[in-house]
Amino acid sequence: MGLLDVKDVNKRFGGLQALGDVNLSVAENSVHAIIGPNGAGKSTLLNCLVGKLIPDTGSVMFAGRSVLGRKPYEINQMGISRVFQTPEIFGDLSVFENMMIPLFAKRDGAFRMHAFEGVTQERGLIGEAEKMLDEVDMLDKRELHAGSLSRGDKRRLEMAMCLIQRPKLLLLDEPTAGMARADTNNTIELLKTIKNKRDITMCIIEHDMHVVFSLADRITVLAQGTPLVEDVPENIKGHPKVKEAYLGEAA
Amino acid sequence: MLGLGKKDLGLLAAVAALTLLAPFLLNPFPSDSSLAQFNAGYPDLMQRFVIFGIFAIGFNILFGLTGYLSFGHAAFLGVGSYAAVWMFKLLTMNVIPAIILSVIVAGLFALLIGFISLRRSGIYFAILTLAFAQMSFALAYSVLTPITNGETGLQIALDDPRILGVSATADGSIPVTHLFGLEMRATEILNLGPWQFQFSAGYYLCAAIMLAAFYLSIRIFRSPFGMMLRAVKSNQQRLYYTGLNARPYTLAAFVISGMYAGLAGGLLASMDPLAGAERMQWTASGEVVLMTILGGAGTLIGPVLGAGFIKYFENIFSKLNDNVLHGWFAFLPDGLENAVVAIIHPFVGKGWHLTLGLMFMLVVIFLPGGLVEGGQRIGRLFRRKRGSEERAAQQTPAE
Amino acid sequence: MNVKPDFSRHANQAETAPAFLSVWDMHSYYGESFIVQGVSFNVHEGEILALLGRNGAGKTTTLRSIARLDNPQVMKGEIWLDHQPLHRMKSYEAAQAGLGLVPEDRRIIPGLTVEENLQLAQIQPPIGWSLERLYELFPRLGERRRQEGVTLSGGEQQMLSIARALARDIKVLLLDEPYEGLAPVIVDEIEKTLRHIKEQGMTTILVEQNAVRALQLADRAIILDTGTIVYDGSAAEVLGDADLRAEYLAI
Amino acid sequence: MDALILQTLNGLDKGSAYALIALGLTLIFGTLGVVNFAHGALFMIGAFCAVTLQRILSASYVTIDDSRTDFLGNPMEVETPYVHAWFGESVGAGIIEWSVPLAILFSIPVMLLIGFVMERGLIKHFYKRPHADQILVTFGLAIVLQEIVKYFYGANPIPTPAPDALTGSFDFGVLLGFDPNVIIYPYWRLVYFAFAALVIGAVFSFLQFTTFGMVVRAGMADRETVGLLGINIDKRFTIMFGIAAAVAGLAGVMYAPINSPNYHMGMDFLVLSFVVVVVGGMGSLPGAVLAGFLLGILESFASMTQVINLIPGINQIIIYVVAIVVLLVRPRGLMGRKGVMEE
Amino acid sequence: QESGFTNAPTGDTVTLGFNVPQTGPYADEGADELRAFELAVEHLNGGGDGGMMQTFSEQNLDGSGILGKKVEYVTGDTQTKSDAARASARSMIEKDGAVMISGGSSSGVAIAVQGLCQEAGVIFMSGLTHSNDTTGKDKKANGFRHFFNAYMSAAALGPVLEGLYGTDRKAYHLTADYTWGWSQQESIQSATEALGWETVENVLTPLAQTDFSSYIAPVLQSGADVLVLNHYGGNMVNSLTNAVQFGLREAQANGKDFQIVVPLYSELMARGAGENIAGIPGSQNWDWKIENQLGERYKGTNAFVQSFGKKYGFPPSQAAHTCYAQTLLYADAVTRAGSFNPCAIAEALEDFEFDGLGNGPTLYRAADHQCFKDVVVVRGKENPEDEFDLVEIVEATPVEQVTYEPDHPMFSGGSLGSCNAGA
Ligand SMILES: Nc1ncnc2c1ncn2[C@@H]1O[C@H](COP(=O)(O)OP(=O)(O)OP(=O)(O)O)[C@@H](O)[C@H]1O
Ligand SMILES: Nc1ncnc2c1ncn2[C@@H]1O[C@H](COP(=O)(O)OP(=O)(O)OP(=O)(O)O)[C@@H](O)[C@H]1O
Ligand SMILES: CC(C)C[C@H](N)C(=O)O
Ligand SMILES: [Mg+2]
Ligand SMILES: [Mg+2]
Repeated sequence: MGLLDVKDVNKRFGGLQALGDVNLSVAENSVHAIIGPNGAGKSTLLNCLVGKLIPDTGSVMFAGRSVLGRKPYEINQMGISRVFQTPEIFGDLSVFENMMIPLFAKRDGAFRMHAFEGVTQERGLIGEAEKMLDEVDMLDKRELHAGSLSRGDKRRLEMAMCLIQRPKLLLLDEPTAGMARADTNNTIELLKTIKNKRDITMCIIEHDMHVVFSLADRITVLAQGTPLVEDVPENIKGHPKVKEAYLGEAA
Repeated sequence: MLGLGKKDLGLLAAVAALTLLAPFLLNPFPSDSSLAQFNAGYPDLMQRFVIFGIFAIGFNILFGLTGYLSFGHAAFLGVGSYAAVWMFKLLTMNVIPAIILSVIVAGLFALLIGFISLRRSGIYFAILTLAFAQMSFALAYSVLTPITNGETGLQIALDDPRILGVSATADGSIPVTHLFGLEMRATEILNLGPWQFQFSAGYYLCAAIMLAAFYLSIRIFRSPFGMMLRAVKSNQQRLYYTGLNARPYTLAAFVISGMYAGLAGGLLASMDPLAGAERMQWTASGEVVLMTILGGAGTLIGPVLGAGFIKYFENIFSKLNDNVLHGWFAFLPDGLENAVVAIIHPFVGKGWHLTLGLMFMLVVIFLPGGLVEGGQRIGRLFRRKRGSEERAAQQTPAE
Repeated sequence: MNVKPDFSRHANQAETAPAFLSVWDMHSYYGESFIVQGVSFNVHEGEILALLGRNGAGKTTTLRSIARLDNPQVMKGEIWLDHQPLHRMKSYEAAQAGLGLVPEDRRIIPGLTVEENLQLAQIQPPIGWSLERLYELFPRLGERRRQEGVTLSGGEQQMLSIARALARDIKVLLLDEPYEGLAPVIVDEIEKTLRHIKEQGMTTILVEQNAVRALQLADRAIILDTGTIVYDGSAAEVLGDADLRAEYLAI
Repeated sequence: MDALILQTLNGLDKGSAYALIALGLTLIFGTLGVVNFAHGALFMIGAFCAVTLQRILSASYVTIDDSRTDFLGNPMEVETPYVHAWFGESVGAGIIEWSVPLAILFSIPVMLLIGFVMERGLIKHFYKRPHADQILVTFGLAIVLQEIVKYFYGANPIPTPAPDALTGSFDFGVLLGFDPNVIIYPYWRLVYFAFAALVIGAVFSFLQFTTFGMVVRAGMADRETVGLLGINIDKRFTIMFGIAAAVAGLAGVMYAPINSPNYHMGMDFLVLSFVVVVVGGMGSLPGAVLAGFLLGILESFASMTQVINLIPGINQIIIYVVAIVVLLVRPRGLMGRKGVMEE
Repeated sequence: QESGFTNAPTGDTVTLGFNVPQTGPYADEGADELRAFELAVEHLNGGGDGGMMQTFSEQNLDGSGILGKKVEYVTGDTQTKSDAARASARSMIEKDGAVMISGGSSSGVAIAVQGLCQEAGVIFMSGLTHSNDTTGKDKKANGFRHFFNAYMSAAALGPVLEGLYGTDRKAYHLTADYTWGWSQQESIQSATEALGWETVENVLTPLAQTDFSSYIAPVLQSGADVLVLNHYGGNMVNSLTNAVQFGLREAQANGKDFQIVVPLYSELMARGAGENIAGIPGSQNWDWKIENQLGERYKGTNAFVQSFGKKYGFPPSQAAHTCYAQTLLYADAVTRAGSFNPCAIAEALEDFEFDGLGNGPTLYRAADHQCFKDVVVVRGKENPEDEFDLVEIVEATPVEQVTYEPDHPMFSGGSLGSCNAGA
């Protein structure tokens, strides 16, 4: 029994079987990578985990509780945070405010009226937000409009927003896509330290094999909606089927 | 102080000063001069300025922060008015219970409509609110006449039961609204040379309440709640995946702004105890939308400015007739006088709508951020003049 | 009017062939902040130019300026494509003049199917590759031709975006991070495609975070840093010079 | 039974007016994404095209008739239309009588021109602005247009009858085997229905069978990218706006004999037409037409005495009740597309 | 100098407030009212030819203003909304110091403004308001109505309808769903039922309705042979136009010619309805042709038409007439009372009998502040001679026939209260 157990999940879009009998178990405090060709169903699987999509059949258990049928915010409150493939941030708010919102969500739950206190009075939370911004090297952009950040920075911001919630399970959908190589390396380091420092489980989708092989404890290869193989990284690298379907010359 | 930052405190102080001094500021012209027509410092209009200011401030909490455009907000103002007048009819002419009841009733009504309408967003939400308000209006005008007195509007009559008061005064008149004995229509007149200034009890009550409402709205804007509302506007998707439920936030904002509207309605009735069904018509809902955008949606002071602007046109420009025009231009030779009057004629009096329409267009074309932006531009102009020139030259590229 | 200006003042140019695309002293800004500050470079016909730099360096801004999009605004500078003054054109005129941009966020048009997205590109002449030929290049798109474009997986969208640019008869192809989010095999394939179209004489500017891959493909490289060019020279040189790479690309 | 048939007929006719107005509105609102509060004004201007043509055709010269006196006791000034003088009394009267159908031709170029000018001069700058700004500017424009018309034509309705040949009514009941006089329907309303069907069909085919529609939809969703594909979207938006204005105008011209035009008839229809468009679903032309007919028919049924006696006041609110129910059951109206104006 | 009441005029001028609809559907009516007010002021101040001042039975007005004070006036826009009308009236009282408010073009507005004037302590001389309530359950001591009302319309129309269409008729009513509509319908129903007519159906139509086809279509099948349109303004123009479109005017029912009745007429409506109005009976407060056609009894009419027509180029409407008359009546009452004090004026107007204002001998009844005078029954003209000649006078129903007791059930419920002079 892992922290996350996906059993026999199926999802169809019209005539397309996007997910077929997916079984997946993510062990606590591990980094589990999901790789696979474009259109394999990776993002769809993630969508089923966070309540954006409801699978046609199958079950998804998180820490012993089913997530199916729950609203996205309930699932997040259970301890799952997600970084999207195309950055989802609060574009009209400042970088700093973007960091405060997940903090409030963490502290106050899904809804709480704080209509009279000022945001600026929340000293403790502000400190936390600034610390996190510093960690992702964005403290100098604190007051910028998040919408006007460059794409790499938006990604980083989104990741910081998820991390600051200290989720039990962090879902990352191509977190380093479009990031400069140097920053990709920094991100790898960041995720590594976080993993070591905190008790956190990660599920990561990436096409950048450098990232995958530096971080993952286990890798599931998904192709056409079904898991092809699941194994430790070393074995995946050499796997002929994976090479053919996915890795090409990169391996 | 007051839990506000320096800038907000300054704004609040400025607004307080302006409202307190309004009787002077709005009456800049001597009362016998030909420009006296432009004076707006009489109780009815001053009350309207601040009451519609309250209405617009409340609307802005919903629209400015969450971006949910309600096209039926006048319904809450309407039910607030009805509630207040019924309070006058049944309980007492004291305005306090009436105002309290109007806020509560409007809040409940908003809770009901908001709960249903907020299931949709964007234009679908706007049309849902519009539909509810139009329904309220149509019913108030016809089948609900026993409650609303239909077309005429709910009025106070000589035979009202009024439990904590008299049905009629000793001399057979209808009693007037008051605040613990202070009559709302009581007005002190100060004559200073040719100038005349009116200090109305009703106005100062409204102004005080408006300041409180404004203060509250600043607090909401600066609070975590306000930030959540802006987040709703920015990206609801992200909000949900961050573990927050947008629905109660928007519903709370909706109810709060409905209560502001109810407060405005209650005050309108307290100043002039009549509640007309037209208060709930879509044009009235549209008006508060226009006030907010015209002033600057999402800004603190904008909606108040917008409210003042529209009410000024409605009340001052509609009263300029040819007779007045001839009065102004009497100094010109006859032919010229007639020509000038003929040119201005279509824009005033019965043409006041034309001027209002043109003003809407000019403001939104040239001041995309509303009147507030106009103010900022003027402010910047002054600052730039003072500031060193080379910096200005460096900053904005010339095109 | 369509006479190429004399750019010989521009220093680091060993004019062998006449430049096909010339950018001269271009300054672009968003709102009040200047992003591109005096960029000049030439691209020769049939050449692949790699445009590199860290996140936020101004790569996207440069490409968007060349494509004459409304935002950023170009304050001064000249852009010439094959003797045509792009800097005097609107974006649709530039496109008619032979410019093709694959934007960084792919920009698949919502509400249109895959095929409609492609057809849209062929409404205004000059028309480039036929749909059959494009489906041959990207079979995945052929399979999904009736699906709404925006529901494609990330990688599929990237293919569609490239295909859409090729569906027009363009003289220069601007690619903003085309590999982002693509499976390694697909990256290989796209690289092959780019080689293929280069052989047919296409001139290309390639913005890419995967600098090594880009440099392997490119003839020349330009490195941007905070809106100015810090390197302009052969791609092989950067690839071979570890110091240079470390200094500007941190790899 | 006969009552139901009659009200269905009625509803179809009412619905065709709603559908026609909503069609023009949805071209601008659902397709170009501009909240055009001036759409009602375009409808009104269309109706006044008919009034204007009628006035032009009956332009008269004045002669003094000493044998009669006017209300002040002065000799009477008699006006004779030029067309009477030129073509003889009966032909002249005939021309004036046919001014509404003639106005269809007259109004098309006028409305196209108004649409083009409006789009180029004003709306163009508002595509990227928030909907709220669009509301403000088009509402301002609507007021201005309305006041201009009021300045020249007054506030009172102006009778603009249909040609005599098309007045009177047709007895459907007899056709269906009912007694005479049970189901009768005015000719002009039948003409209106046919005309609406024609215009709706024409607009559909134009948008469906040409690529124009796809381009405009695409341009609405993402102007920038469409520009990158070499398409001058601005030009197409202008054309689209012109078409929408012409459709609104035609709806107005044809409506003039049904209800005498007055300057605020546009505002009277404005809210209703927005409701129709939204109930139909944003961005859907068939939705707008369907919703127009649906609301027309339900409104007719709700005005039957049997229904009113059952639920007092239902005729006052039926449109809104239907709107609420539809929007709660179907999140994007009857046939709305996802993502269009949902934020 | 007078004092002790609201806006006691201090200088050598006195200000009157004319509150009319300047925007909205009744804007043209409001414009005509305003013309009449301006003309009245001109006459009061000694300008022009004096109009009805010369024919007025009281000869107190001499062109020197009112009580020697020059008359000035302010105008405002009621927008035909009670709210806006009250705001406009309040500004006239608070800002401009008006001692009297007049105008209005709808009963709802009139009642609302009347209530305000009562509270503020100024006189309200209502303009166009036809609902029974204005001087019925909503009557006020400070308010006065010269215009006739729904009951009077019905009482006058009854015998005429009997003469035209007999006693065996089945009537179908369409009624505007608001105060005035109900009041009109109730009155006409009771008057026609008294003749022996049967009321088949009464359908309430929404005020905002523009297309009445779905209300008109079922009329013929209902077995009715008369359609009564209790509509006014745009509603009436549209419902009548629709009725004619549906062929009701040519139709036969129960072996008789089908008939349409519009109880309350106005010249502007007739113009809006065009040829559709031909032959359709209704009632008016006054008509500009009445003195020419029915003689001396209605003197004043021609004098007014002359001075109005000379100034503006067309004959006055009944709206203009009633507003002009109200202004003169007010001025005269002030002069007789010797004071601008509303209570003194009210006293001067109560049970005041006068003549020469175009309606024949008239009484301002003290009990409810309603004027009692003849009612003009008209019908749409078949072949109008010119654009102003839209209606023909059928008869002038004598005042006795339309007078009712102050406690008539249709008018009961309210009380005048006592006059309020304000501050
Ligand atoms: N809403 C939808 N409707 C129809 N088809 C869909 C929908 N969402 C996804 N699909 C299809 O399902 C398949 C899986 O998509 P998904 O986004 O999960 O792929 P992915 O593995 O994340 O790919 P990539 O690595 O390119 O992001 C794709 O072929 C896609 O076209
Ligand atoms: N719409 C905008 N408004 C204001 N500033 C912007 C806007 N878009 C980008 N910027 C700013 O311009 C700078 C350059 O951005 P640009 O997108 O050109 O970078 P880039 O080199 O493409 O980076 P990346 O690799 O992250 O895509 C960044 O600092 C960014 O914050
Ligand atoms: C203007 C009036 C004569 C009629 C109007 N509808 C009323 O309420 O009285
Ligand atoms: Mg994906
Ligand atoms: Mg970029």
